[in-house]
Amino acid sequence: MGNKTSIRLMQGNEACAEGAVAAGMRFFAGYPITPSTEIAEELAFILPKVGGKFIQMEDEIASISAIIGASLTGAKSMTATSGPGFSLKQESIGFAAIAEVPCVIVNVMRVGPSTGVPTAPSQADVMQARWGTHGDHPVVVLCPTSVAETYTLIVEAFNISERWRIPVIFLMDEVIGHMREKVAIPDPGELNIVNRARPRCKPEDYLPFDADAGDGVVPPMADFGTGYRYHLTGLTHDRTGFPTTKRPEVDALIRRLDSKMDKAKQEVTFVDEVLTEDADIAVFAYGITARAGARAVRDARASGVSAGLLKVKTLWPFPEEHVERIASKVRAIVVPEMNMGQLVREVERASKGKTKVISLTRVDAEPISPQQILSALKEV
Amino acid sequence: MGNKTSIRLMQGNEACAEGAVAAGMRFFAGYPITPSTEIAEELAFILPKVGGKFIQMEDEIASISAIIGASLTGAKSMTATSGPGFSLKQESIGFAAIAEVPCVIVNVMRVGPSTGVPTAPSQADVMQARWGTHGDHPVVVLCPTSVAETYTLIVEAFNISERWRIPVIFLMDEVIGHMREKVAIPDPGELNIVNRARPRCKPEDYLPFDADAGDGVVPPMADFGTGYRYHLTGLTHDRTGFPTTKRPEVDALIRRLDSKMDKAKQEVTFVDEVLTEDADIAVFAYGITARAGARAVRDARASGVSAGLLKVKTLWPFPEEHVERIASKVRAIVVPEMNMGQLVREVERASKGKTKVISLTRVDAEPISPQQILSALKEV
Amino acid sequence: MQKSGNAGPVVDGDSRPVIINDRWCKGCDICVSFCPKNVLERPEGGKAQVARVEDCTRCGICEIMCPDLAIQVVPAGDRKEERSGARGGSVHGK
Amino acid sequence: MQKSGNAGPVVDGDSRPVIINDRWCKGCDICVSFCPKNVLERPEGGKAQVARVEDCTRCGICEIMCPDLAIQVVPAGDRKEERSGARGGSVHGK
Amino acid sequence: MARKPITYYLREDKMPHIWCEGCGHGIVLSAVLRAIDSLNLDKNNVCVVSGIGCASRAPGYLDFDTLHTTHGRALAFATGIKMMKPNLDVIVLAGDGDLAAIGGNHLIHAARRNIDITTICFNNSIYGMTSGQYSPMTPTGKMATTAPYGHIEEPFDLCELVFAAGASFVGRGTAYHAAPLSRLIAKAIAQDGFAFVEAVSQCPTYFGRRNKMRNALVMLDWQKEHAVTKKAASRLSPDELEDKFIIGELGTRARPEYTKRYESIIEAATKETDDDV
Amino acid sequence: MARKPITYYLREDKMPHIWCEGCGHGIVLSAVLRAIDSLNLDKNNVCVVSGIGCASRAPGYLDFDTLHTTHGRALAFATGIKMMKPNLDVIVLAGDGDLAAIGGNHLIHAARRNIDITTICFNNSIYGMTSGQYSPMTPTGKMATTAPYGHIEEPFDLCELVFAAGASFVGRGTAYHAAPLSRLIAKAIAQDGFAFVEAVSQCPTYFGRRNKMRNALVMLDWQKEHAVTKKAASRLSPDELEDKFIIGELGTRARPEYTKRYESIIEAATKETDDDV
Amino acid sequence: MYKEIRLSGTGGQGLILAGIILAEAAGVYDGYDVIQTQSYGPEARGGASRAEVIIADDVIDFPKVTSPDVVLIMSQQACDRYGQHVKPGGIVLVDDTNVSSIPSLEDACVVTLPITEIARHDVGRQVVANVVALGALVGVTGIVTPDAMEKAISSRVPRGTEELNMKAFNIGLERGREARAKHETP
Amino acid sequence: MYKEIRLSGTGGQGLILAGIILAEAAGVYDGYDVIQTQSYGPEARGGASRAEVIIADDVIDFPKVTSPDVVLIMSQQACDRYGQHVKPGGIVLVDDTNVSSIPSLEDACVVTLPITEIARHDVGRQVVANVVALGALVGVTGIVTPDAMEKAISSRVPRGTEELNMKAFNIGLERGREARAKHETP
Ligand SMILES: Cc1ncc(C[n+]2csc(CCOP(=O)(O)OP(=O)(O)O)c2C)c(N)n1
Ligand SMILES: Cc1ncc(C[n+]2csc(CCOP(=O)(O)OP(=O)(O)O)c2C)c(N)n1
Ligand code: SF4
Ligand code: SF4
Ligand code: SF4
Ligand code: SF4
Ligand code: SF4
Ligand code: SF4
Ligand SMILES: [Mg+2]
Ligand SMILES: [Mg+2]
Repeated sequence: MGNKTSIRLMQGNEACAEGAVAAGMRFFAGYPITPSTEIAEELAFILPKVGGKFIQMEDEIASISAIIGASLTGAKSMTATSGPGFSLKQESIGFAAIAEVPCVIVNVMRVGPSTGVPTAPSQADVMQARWGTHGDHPVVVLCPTSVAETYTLIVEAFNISERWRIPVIFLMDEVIGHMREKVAIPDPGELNIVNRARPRCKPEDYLPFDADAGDGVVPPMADFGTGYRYHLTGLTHDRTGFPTTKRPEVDALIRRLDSKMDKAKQEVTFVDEVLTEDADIAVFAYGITARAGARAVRDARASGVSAGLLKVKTLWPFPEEHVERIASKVRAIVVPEMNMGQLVREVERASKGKTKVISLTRVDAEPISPQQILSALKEV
Repeated sequence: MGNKTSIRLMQGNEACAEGAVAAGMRFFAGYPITPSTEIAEELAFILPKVGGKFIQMEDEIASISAIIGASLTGAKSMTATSGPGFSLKQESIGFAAIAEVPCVIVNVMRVGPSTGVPTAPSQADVMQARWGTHGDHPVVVLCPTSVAETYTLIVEAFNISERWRIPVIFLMDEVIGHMREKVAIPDPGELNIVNRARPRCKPEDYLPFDADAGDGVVPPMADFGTGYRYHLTGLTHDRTGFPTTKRPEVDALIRRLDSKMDKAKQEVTFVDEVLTEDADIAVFAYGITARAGARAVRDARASGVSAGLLKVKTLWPFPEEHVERIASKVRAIVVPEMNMGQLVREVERASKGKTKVISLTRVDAEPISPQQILSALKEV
Repeated sequence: MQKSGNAGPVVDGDSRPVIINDRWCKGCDICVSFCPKNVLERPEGGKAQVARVEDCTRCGICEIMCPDLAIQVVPAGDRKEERSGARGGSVHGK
Repeated sequence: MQKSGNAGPVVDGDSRPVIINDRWCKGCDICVSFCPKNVLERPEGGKAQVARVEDCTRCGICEIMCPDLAIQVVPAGDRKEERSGARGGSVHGK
Repeated sequence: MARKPITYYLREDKMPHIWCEGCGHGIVLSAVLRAIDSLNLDKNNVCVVSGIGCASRAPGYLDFDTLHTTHGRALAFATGIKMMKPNLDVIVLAGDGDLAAIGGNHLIHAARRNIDITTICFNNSIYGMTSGQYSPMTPTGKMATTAPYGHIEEPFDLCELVFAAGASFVGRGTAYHAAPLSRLIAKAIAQDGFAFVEAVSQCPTYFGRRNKMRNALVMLDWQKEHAVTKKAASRLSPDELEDKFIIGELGTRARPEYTKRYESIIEAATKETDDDV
Repeated sequence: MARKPITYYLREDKMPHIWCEGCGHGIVLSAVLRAIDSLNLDKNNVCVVSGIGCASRAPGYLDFDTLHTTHGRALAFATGIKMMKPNLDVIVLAGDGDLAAIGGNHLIHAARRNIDITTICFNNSIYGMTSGQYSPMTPTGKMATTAPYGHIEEPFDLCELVFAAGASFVGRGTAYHAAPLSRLIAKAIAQDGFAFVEAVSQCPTYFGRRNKMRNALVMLDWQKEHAVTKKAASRLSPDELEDKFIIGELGTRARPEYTKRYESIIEAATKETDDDV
Repeated sequence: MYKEIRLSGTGGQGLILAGIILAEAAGVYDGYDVIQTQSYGPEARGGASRAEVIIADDVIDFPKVTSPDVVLIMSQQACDRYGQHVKPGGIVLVDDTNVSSIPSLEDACVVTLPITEIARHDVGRQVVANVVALGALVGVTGIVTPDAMEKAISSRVPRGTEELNMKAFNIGLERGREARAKHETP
Repeated sequence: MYKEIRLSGTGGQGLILAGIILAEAAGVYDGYDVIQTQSYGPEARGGASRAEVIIADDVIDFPKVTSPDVVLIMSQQACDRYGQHVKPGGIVLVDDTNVSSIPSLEDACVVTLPITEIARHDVGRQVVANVVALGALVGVTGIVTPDAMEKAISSRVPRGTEELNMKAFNIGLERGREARAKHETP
């Protein structure tokens, strides 16, 4: 703020905060943790300027709980954390999933497990982002590869969350979170902003979990305090929102929730294919690793290797169609990750034995280098 | 206790509690939650009889933290919970993983996400058991299929935990937890009990995280209060136990921890193959679902279908060799699960496109029936 | 979803001072035991019943003590006056 | 792992009343400012130094106030007696 | 008796409630509703939030915006609601386990912030929903499924704790003293700032039976015998007070309320922006 | 001066510590060690546990069995240790954020159980490790990175809170008053039961600079000016007391200690078993 | 043998304990394989209550009762819910103290006995109705040996109540045998 | 163009801010693509401090500096650590107020200037040494335009210190240019 030009040098965490505000986010509750803290600090400063509110809660569980509460009043809400805090938030993420409360949870990944290396980058929470809470549940996980993309992708995170009444996990790595790049700030009018569907019926006709009143998957959602007087619970519930343990109703609820992952898939899948048309070897990469991948692919081409890149920004739902299609035409897919090999498992699954899948791992608290990927590409 | 015969009718949760005590467990900290509560209740009663201690903590996070603390004094320790509590324990499970503190975490699965159906069975935490905490980390996950097996398998859980200095997750489903079956209680002398390796060196020579002083993977572990005066942290640490962020040391730690999953694999993999030699269609099942699978396989054979069963008791490390071997000789693998299809993803991955993998799901808070599996077997 | 209307009590203030909702009563005996005028009764295993209407002072104790929200004491006459009177009455009178 | 031995202070009680560990001192000036006898000094950007040994009363204030545990005040003569004296000395004497 | 019949505030189609015969939670709930009625609150403007437990099932029966959250976190959810709609009357209803065990931290922090949420703790000294384990409010020596040899911990004095944490209002009542309880709750709701009422309730099913109190009547009687007002207490000897607990308004203080204080931040922030221009 | 030089208790090869120039945590740590020394504790019998934060780095420098846990959970880990080795002297050292924010629940419950753990809160009124966000102990009006317009919450009175929760001993000291602080800590360790000392410390790097206190000396001076003993306080008018805080021993009570109480359970349980035979 | 038994009534009637005793008798003392399960859920508090036992010679794979051979019914609510679910040729034992509308089944044998009444008057304590019911059930079906039942009862009932329960069991057994005899000689 | 610049010194010298200003000048005002990164970790508190900037015409893929073209060194510790890491033909700018043992490099050009001294005496405030260094760096390398630097400085320094910083920058620029001239005309 304060800078009048629309091209700005921003830190990844700053872009995350400002992009969220641009998306309409007006409530943030958080608890400090490296390397995500700048998001909270920035929002403590800018939210009240736009009439929004910031609160630092007593812990991460309270933070996610507060944003779910705030979201129920109609406010777009967000929290941000890193590994240890993300682990603590898992129970309430499940609540948001079953009660279908839109909210965005940012996790700026650092080296784990436990306290690990708080200041160093990692990509070791990508499986946790999908499977961290108990029970079957839907969740969308996005992961930007640059500061500019952080700004626009966090807007998409809110759009998806509102559109599908689903918690969206926004995974960044410490490198993206802390580095500064140029961001061309879109004009507010330019941004596509999605807001949750609200009921158009009279309060007495409102069935808060009747998906048929919406698009068949997502029921319209009333704001607390507007006379709809409805009930929300983390128990399995029927269309009225009240608890049920009747088999068909439980089944219908869990399956409808799960179906969001499928139904939303196309709309929420952001994958850039770079030089993949004629590639005979592909790199599958995300986050900062995709940047190393891009350089490696360029360098590989320069030295005569026809490499291509799947730059994956939607980690979940996993873009298996992309992978399967590529798998059937390349000799190998190289999957560099700053972990012991997590999403490579999905790549293996999706490729169904059609190609060789090569896992490149790095867990020494430094990002994977273009050279590491390049040598793998040359070796295949 | 009190009953003199060695054949007893026991509830699954009771078998879990008594098996743990038979394994040498002497400290339990927990927080009540359906359907695991009987484990705590039983232990509140029997632990003090053998000089052990029970404490009900203020929440699940405190419970797992307390058992890690107790384990450091040399006591075999355990906590038990269900989905919501298991989600809360994730951060500290990561601590146990990186600090290599033996402990057993029981999760009696119920329907989720969130509060879900607290009293009904599910198997929807199997991915969470592996991926629930942030960062790369090792963990072994066992899952019994009967009450009698609960008693013996929980002993193995402690053995593995002590042998590998690793948190072991003991997953039960509500059906196993609450049903009663006959258990032939082994004589104390009959049980194979493993205790952690303790240092044999003098305190001044002790390097608490020097795996070379052990078997190259697992360093010997001193009890607090015995004069070794060492330091333990959740930060990445070197062989002395003190924090390090040096690349090679971070790398060595994370990779050594991860290698436990591989190194231990054979020793910790419990898979029963039932009628698989000549099978041309296989069922892959665990927990109560394996019981339905056994009946379905028997019925299928009776009606001329050559079915076999992989009765899987070690969910993680995933028994991929078993699956790959079976995959290359059957027409299909049917994977019934009381969730939206979780471990089937691993079956798909491990079968590398060599066979058809069929996911059977059930999420209406009732166990999968033999009939459901049988029809799938007949349909293939 | 069912929403309660904004109407006041639907019952006639004079005829039945105490109304017990049979469907909600779980038969705990609290009203029977707390009624200072011994107005109420409960058959073994059954629901509470108004046995001696004429003794009822509409003191309201049974209503506020019913754990199942199953009792409604209807104020007689001018409801406002009556209410404050009832409120003033001690619940510890028993 | 390095373990501290069980030996007492390794320094000679009489010759140097105040020992400053140069490697640990971060130069915060607290000792300089709190010494009631103005014994200590710190060059700009440097570590604390004992400048006027002869004025030191071994009161111990500098030791207990050093945030870097870098100072050791060595009791003179009969250590026990000295210590209790030192303990008795007020840290607020400044 | 309330101005409006209690059914006015109920989702009648959800009744009868799930609570056991004689459970004190129903009496407390009824007191809450009479308090709301006495303050003439607008139904559309009341939001009731709970955690998990028998007590926490209360909101499901109430015709307001109602939220049944995760175990122990009701106050954190409620904080988000209150922050973004400060005009709502936000009330938290939950059990002693929910608020004082797993939720203890949120309780003291909400009190410290002095956010205008009214919290009613349904204290039955036990975990009812999970069938009778000890809670942080179980008295020493009592039996519980996880205290088969008698409980060795001492319970919190919750009102003292919450007041020490910073609450604007704390008080204690019992199901037996239902009418004063209702007045106490009304005061708590009316208070601007964090207000806390410990409502001593009875769980005949899991606390009573295991502790030689065979039904609700016996337990109500116990409440009658053991609760004393501050005034009555001042006339008792320490020995006589030994097994008594004090009821009534136990602490009130005037402190700025959190969401109102937040307005000053918005003012400062927007002023700064204006200055920028 | 200690009987043994302070280095006797240090892992000298890990020094110098990571704390900033002038950080009060070092002064408090030194006071802790002098307290331990004054009690003549056996090094092999002391176990120091911490959470996460600058303060929580303390155990790494101490030549005992030491445990650096997760953020906020030190007391829960310590409880497990103390339960299984009741003879160990278990001491928790952690920051105000660790103990009073995320760890607040474990703090009040450890106090309630009255388990014999001594807890020293290094209170610098800020999150030092994460670079200066407000903590539950940040005074109203102060600046923090997450309170860029001035802090609007009020801090806990931690001693009052912990005593209300049930602790056997609570007291407060400051880095400035290092000698009495050390004596206070010695008393806390000697107390049988849960003992809590709030040690007011300074963070020149993140609290001082942002709040117009340019270095440690200025901050120590602030402590000197604002801390008063109970006795001194009794002579001050409420107005004069307004911005003061009280130091010294603030509460002591005799209550049965938890692990000792547990012995009675073991007795009852084994007796029952004997009866069975 | 492969027998499925369902015991149903309301919470507080002690049917879970009855199920455990039956299972223990069959499994531990008569040497069968056995599985006992029970209903959890909101019903567990006050409403309907249900315990199930499967008894077999051979290993029991799947623990759920699908079509019971024997059904005990101790309340009207349980009757409405479970009264019709019985295997053709099975036995339904109804406590007509609590059940007024007895199901009439084409393909099963319905035995009525005033079980609670018997407990109250013949044994002297209504609380032991569950054990009277067990006696009756064994008397009618012969599914386990009385000897095994007696051992199981004495190991599972609260200390000091062994005699009372033994009396309850034996009276129930007697009445059950009589009823069977009546049914067998029409 | 693809230039990697490393600014190194100790915490408190304002090198992160310097990196941000340099990156903003290059990226926002001179229109290059730019990435700025910095060291986190224990060093961030007191010890060594490091900021890095990559400036390029084309899109920058990977943000890590591997072999810097320009290295600024403001402390002895930084010198020991980073003094040898520079691209052949690169430039090392050393603040010899704080660095006593200047590295001698075969393949790079080492420029020494008493940067902190200049800040203290010529500008009048030691705190602006970072901006003096920026001026000198731009003077020596010409990597961005002075105009862009001035805009970036005034947008990033604390309000009220713009003039002081501008002075610092210009004095640094001047001294840097002189030094370059000296190097170019041997
Ligand atoms: C995270 C989590 N832990 C544990 C539980 C299990 N649980 C449900 S309610 C409850 C305690 C209820 O006690 P209280 O809050 O006192 O309410 P009451 O039932 O006594 O009214 C517990 C432990 C849960 N649902 N979630
Ligand atoms: C679960 C979790 N949340 C947040 C953090 C980040 N974190 C580390 S230390 C700290 C606060 C430190 O403050 P305090 O306890 O007061 O110690 P100080 O650094 O001030 O001594 C925080 C929030 C963490 N490590 N883990
Ligand atoms: S108090 Fe209510 S529930 Fe109890 S008997 Fe009377 S009407 Fe029925
Ligand atoms: S209103 Fe009073 S007198 Fe009438 S029935 Fe109720 S308690 Fe009895
Ligand atoms: S107090 Fe300690 S750290 Fe500070 S200047 Fe003196 S010796 Fe150095
Ligand atoms: S011991 Fe006392 S007099 Fe001597 S240097 Fe230290 S503070 Fe000064
Ligand atoms: S279990 Fe206890 S608290 Fe729960 S409804 Fe029953 S009586 Fe009430
Ligand atoms: S940041 Fe603050 S608390 Fe942390 S070491 Fe530095 S001065 Fe101490
Ligand atoms: Mg309770
Ligand atoms: Mg702090």
